[in-house]
Amino acid sequence: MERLHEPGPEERFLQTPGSRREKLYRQMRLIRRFEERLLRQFDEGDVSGTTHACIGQEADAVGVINHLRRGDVVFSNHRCHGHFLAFSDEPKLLAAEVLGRRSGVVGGRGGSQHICWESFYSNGIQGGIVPVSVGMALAEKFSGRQAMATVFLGDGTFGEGVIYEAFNMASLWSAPILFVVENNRWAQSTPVEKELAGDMVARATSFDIEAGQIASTDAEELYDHFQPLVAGVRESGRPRLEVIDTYRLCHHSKSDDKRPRQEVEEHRKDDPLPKLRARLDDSAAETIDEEVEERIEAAFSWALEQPMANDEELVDPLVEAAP
Amino acid sequence: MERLHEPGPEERFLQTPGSRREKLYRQMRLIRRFEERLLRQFDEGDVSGTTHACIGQEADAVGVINHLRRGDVVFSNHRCHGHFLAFSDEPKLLAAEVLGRRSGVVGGRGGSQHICWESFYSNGIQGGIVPVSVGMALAEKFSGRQAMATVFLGDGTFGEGVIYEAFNMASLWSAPILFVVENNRWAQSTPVEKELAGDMVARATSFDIEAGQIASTDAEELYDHFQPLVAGVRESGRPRLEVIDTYRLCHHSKSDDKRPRQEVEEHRKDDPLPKLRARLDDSAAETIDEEVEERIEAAFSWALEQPMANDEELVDPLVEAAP
Amino acid sequence: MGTSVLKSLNDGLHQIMGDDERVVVMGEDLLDPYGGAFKVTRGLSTKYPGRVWTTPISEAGFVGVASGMAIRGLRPVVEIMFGDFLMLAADQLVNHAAKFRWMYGDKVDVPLVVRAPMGGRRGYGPTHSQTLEKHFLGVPGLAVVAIHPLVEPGELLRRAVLEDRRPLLFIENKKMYARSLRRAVNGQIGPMEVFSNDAVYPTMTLAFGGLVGGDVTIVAYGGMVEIAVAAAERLLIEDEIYAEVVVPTELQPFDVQPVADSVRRTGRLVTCEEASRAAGFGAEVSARVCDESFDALRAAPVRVAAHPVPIANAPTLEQKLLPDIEDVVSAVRMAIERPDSSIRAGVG
Amino acid sequence: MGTSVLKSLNDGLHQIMGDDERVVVMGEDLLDPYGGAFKVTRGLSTKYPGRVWTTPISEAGFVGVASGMAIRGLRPVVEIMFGDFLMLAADQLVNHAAKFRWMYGDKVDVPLVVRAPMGGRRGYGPTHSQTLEKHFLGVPGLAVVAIHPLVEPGELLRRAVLEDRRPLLFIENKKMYARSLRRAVNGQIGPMEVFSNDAVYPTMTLAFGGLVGGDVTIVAYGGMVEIAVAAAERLLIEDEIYAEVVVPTELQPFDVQPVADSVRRTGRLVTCEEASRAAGFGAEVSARVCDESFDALRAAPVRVAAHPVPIANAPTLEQKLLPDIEDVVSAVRMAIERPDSSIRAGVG
Ligand SMILES: Cc1ncc(C[n+]2csc(CCOP(=O)(O)OP(=O)(O)O)c2C)c(N)n1
Ligand SMILES: Cc1ncc(C[n+]2csc(CCOP(=O)(O)OP(=O)(O)O)c2C)c(N)n1
Ligand SMILES: [Mg+2]
Ligand SMILES: [Mg+2]
Repeated sequence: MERLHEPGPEERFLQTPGSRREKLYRQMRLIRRFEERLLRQFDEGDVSGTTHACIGQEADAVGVINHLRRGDVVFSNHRCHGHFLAFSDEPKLLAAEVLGRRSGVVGGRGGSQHICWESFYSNGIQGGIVPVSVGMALAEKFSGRQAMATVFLGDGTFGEGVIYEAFNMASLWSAPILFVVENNRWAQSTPVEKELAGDMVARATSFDIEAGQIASTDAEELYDHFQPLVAGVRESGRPRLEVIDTYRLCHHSKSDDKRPRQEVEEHRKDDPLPKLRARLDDSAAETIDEEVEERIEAAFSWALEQPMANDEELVDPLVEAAP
Repeated sequence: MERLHEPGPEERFLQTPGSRREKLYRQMRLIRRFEERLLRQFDEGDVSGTTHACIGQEADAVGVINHLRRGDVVFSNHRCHGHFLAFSDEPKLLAAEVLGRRSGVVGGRGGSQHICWESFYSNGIQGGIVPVSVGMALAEKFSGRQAMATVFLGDGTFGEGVIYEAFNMASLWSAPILFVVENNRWAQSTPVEKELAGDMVARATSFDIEAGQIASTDAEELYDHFQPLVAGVRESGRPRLEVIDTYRLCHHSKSDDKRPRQEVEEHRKDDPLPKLRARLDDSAAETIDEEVEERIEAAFSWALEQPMANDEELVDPLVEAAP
Repeated sequence: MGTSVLKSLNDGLHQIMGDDERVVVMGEDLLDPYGGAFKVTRGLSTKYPGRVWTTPISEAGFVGVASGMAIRGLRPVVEIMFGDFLMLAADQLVNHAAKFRWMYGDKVDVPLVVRAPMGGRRGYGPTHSQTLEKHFLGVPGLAVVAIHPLVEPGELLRRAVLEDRRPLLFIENKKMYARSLRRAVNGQIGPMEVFSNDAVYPTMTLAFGGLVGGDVTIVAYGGMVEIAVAAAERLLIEDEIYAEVVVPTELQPFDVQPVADSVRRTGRLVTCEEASRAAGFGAEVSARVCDESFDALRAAPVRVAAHPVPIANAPTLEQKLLPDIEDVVSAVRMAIERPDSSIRAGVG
Repeated sequence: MGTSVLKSLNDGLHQIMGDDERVVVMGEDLLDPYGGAFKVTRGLSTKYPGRVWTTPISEAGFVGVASGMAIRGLRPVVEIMFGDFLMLAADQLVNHAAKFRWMYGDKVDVPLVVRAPMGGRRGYGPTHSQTLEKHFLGVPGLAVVAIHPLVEPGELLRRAVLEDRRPLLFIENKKMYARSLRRAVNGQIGPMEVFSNDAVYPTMTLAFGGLVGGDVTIVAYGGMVEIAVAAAERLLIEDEIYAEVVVPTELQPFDVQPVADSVRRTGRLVTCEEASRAAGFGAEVSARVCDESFDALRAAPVRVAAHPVPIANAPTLEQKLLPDIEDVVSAVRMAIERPDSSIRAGVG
């Protein structure tokens, strides 16, 4: 496995100067502005395919990931920009990746749905990452490392049967894993009532997995909420599932939002960014905003200068990795 | 679809002369002796492959299936002899099938794990039959027929993710289906503690499916227990799951039993057959035993005289069913 | 601008649902106003509210549900949002739907249609761009049909849903949705004459100036058809090579006759598929052509296919690894330059 | 009586686990005293208690778990109880394990071995008798190895688990477990001389009296090897036909060279597989042989395979639909009787 970047998210968070509030805001601002810039580049034709922004859900990423340590595994899904940035603090690499550049996180091969950076992974198939993450958690434990795993999934992903297989094994075998459910009440165009019968927390507890739920877009609240949960997984060596009730303020993937306009507008009052910004003093907030603006600008202009991905030779991985 | 045999299980059960007790016993005796005879034929080399007997679990089949009507769907699994005989009362066809004869239920193509007779089906892949049954239940409802579906699954099958996908859809779409879980506490060689975390009833209710559990090998008790449950599914048009705690007194499949000897012996006291037979008067019981013996003998000697399956021509189903 | 492939499919579905009440449509995000990820099902839920089932994200589960419905008399049409997700339903297709009829002694039919949009060139990356139908070829009991702009896709869908009793994979191509149908005008499509074998899922043969013999047979299906036709036109102009393009619609079971006939006229074969080469459709076509008209083959068949790597997200990389017009042109040149073994001396 | 295939695999696993602590074994019903459905894992849980994970019935789930373990440094060996159930893990293999390395920019390895017992002839019926590896050929990033009695299976397993960094399907054959290894004695196996290409997963070539040229090349893998060898012996006795039998061990990626070399000596090719014919391994072998040595082929290759129906439960029917010695013998006769096209005149 790769050599690890130092320090891990928790250490980095603690070492960064400033109040906790400022730091959380800075991270969220970075995520938000990254995605807004990305969407602009999209409109300018620099991004091919599609992209899934997490606008409105940034507090989840910073609330959870800032408790993770060097070597802890994170597995994310299609909506991974926030998770990745909170974990890596590497907007340049992500910008280059989604812009299809050779210097992207995985050389442009994956796009943001399919990346790997140190112990951070993502994949674009709903559900399948959950057992994989359980295996990663178990491998860490088996190897005597102190690491744990965190996997992010959405409400819609509760449709996939393989996650229940994973819950069962995680519970039977005591995998140190935190299942973080970002319940934004929609799966693509489908409201949660049409996709999910019963209750997510009850589903987890029926596998003898401790589980809870919090309705919040408040980064500080989430940070506090997850601190003991992460510690609990680490100490007990047992799985835990936590549902965050949140809301996506943007489209599902680039430009496909048919949700009732009014519903979306109502949720704007819960936007995690103004919520936290209001608690900062204005000049601190402005400084952060400017600082973030510079980083985003730097990341994207760097990325846009990178050569397009176009490997000189396409080598068959079966041949390349053959014994 | 095929023309239906008349009458359905419930009607047949009610029309058969004798007390309810006698009738339940007669059915169970038929199942038991069928399988014992089958195992003998197996030892004599007449059965190829393997076979899964349900010895010890006969009460489930008769407790549930006698409430089903003409056109109701039953989907069973690898351990389906009891279900099939309770549904069809056709020991000849089943004997011929497992003996690989052309006159078997499906001409020897399936063996008991893979049969179809009127609205009774079985398949040998764990779990996959559950969504198929949900679809059948929905089709009956959609088509305005009054039929419902019943699917049998074991405790071990709770490992397969697809059953949760099926639970979710059954609940969301109100499928008239009864999920009957035969919890015999083992899946092949694996005890339930090693395969199942948490609780089966809770798993179902977490999908907003009403569910319950009964520990019994008493056919009369089960018959009474399932009468309102079957009626409830039919009337509400909603799914229901019911766990029966039972025990398998035989090997998993032909000759592979490594369970603790003592555990098995202890469960013999719950053998559903002596339990019910003790409630009959001796002469009635003897008459039934003899009658069953004759039917079994007739079924197997008929079956053994049938020509081996060996279709004259193996036609490609894609060509045969092409438009 | 003619009718698009998308419109043909959408119109087709509307009509099919109108004509037969047993038809139900099932898949993820199908309800209006969204109307499905690629809009093939747009309007259906408004017009036939009780018959469009938008599903949870449960590909195995809802393919299973649909196959149960099919056995019990309905005519379900399932949409797999991206064909890549078919792998989740593999067990349901292979071990359930495809087997039921034969293993149940021909007692049941499973008239299930599973629509799967396949293919890349849209920048969707490794898990949303694959061409996976090759892995479902050769499953006993499972038919595979792939549409293309030369035969009305909506009409093909109607046949699959209403006339076909077999479980059937209906392969679409995402890039093709926006393309116009290429209907024959006076028996011509562009500069080529077009012939159909008039099967339920017809095989089309395109040739310059009739079936009078050419230099090479190009077999292409689905998303590669347009590319093959463009390559044929270019080969004529640039190299004066006369290619016949044979376009099968039903991949499984596969009727090799139109291909074998063409090879008898041309002596050379190039197969095209968007998936990677190994164990793909081209291998089967080559093997079947050898079965039928080996003596007519003057050189080894050449297979055009993708590089054996996942489909990259970056457009430059994706373009490089997927087969394009240039690849077909080179393959044809290679096939033609191969020494003519029909005039060789004995071997061994 | 020599060592059985089963014993070789079981011994191999014991040694592999002894040699490398990263190796963990996972699957259904693996614990002693049961020791796995076919006893390949017998004794392991007693000897290495913390490293054998008996699983719930969750094929997709535990293949996923194992691939996560592989990425994070372990060497998981997964048993799929019956290879038929691989279809449940198709998404995990195709869209997860096989893709990770390349799509993650070569940053990770996924040294995952998935063992799958395939094949019929034991009366287990439609869902427990299939030969499904053909559906996993041609998946970018996924290696496929099939054992046979000519090369020590335990040693092949060791290489797959300890030396190979690729996700790999390890195909066993249920009927073969009880068979004895057929080790070469003085370079001979029975009446045939045996040659290896000395690859990590070697291809073996068997020939009567050395590689001096024969009448036909028979390619067979896995469970068909024994049948092909028996057919070769019978063909010599009954027809004085000299066959070379080429036995590949690695099916994907596939090294065609030993087959092409043999065809250069014989001019004729017969491929054997236990699965149904369409889009199978034989098609790929034929296409590859055409690529490499078309000019040496004197007649079209012939493919021996099963009838395209599910595997019936009744032994008489099962026997009829699966390919046997007689089928190989007939195919060879057919290949030999086909007109020699190397001496034909020009075509077209
Ligand atoms: C197996 C699979 N099925 C379908 C999809 C297409 N898809 C991508 S995201 C998505 C919705 C996911 O909803 P949810 O889990 O709630 O996450 P959210 O998008 O709301 O963050 C769907 C259907 C997919 N990527 N993988
Ligand atoms: C998909 C799949 N995996 C594994 C098997 C092998 N298998 C057959 S029965 C069985 C145990 C089933 O246990 P349970 O559901 O409790 O039913 P029981 O045998 O106890 O009646 C297993 C593992 C199978 N048939 N299908
Ligand atoms: Mg959501
Ligand atoms: Mg059980």
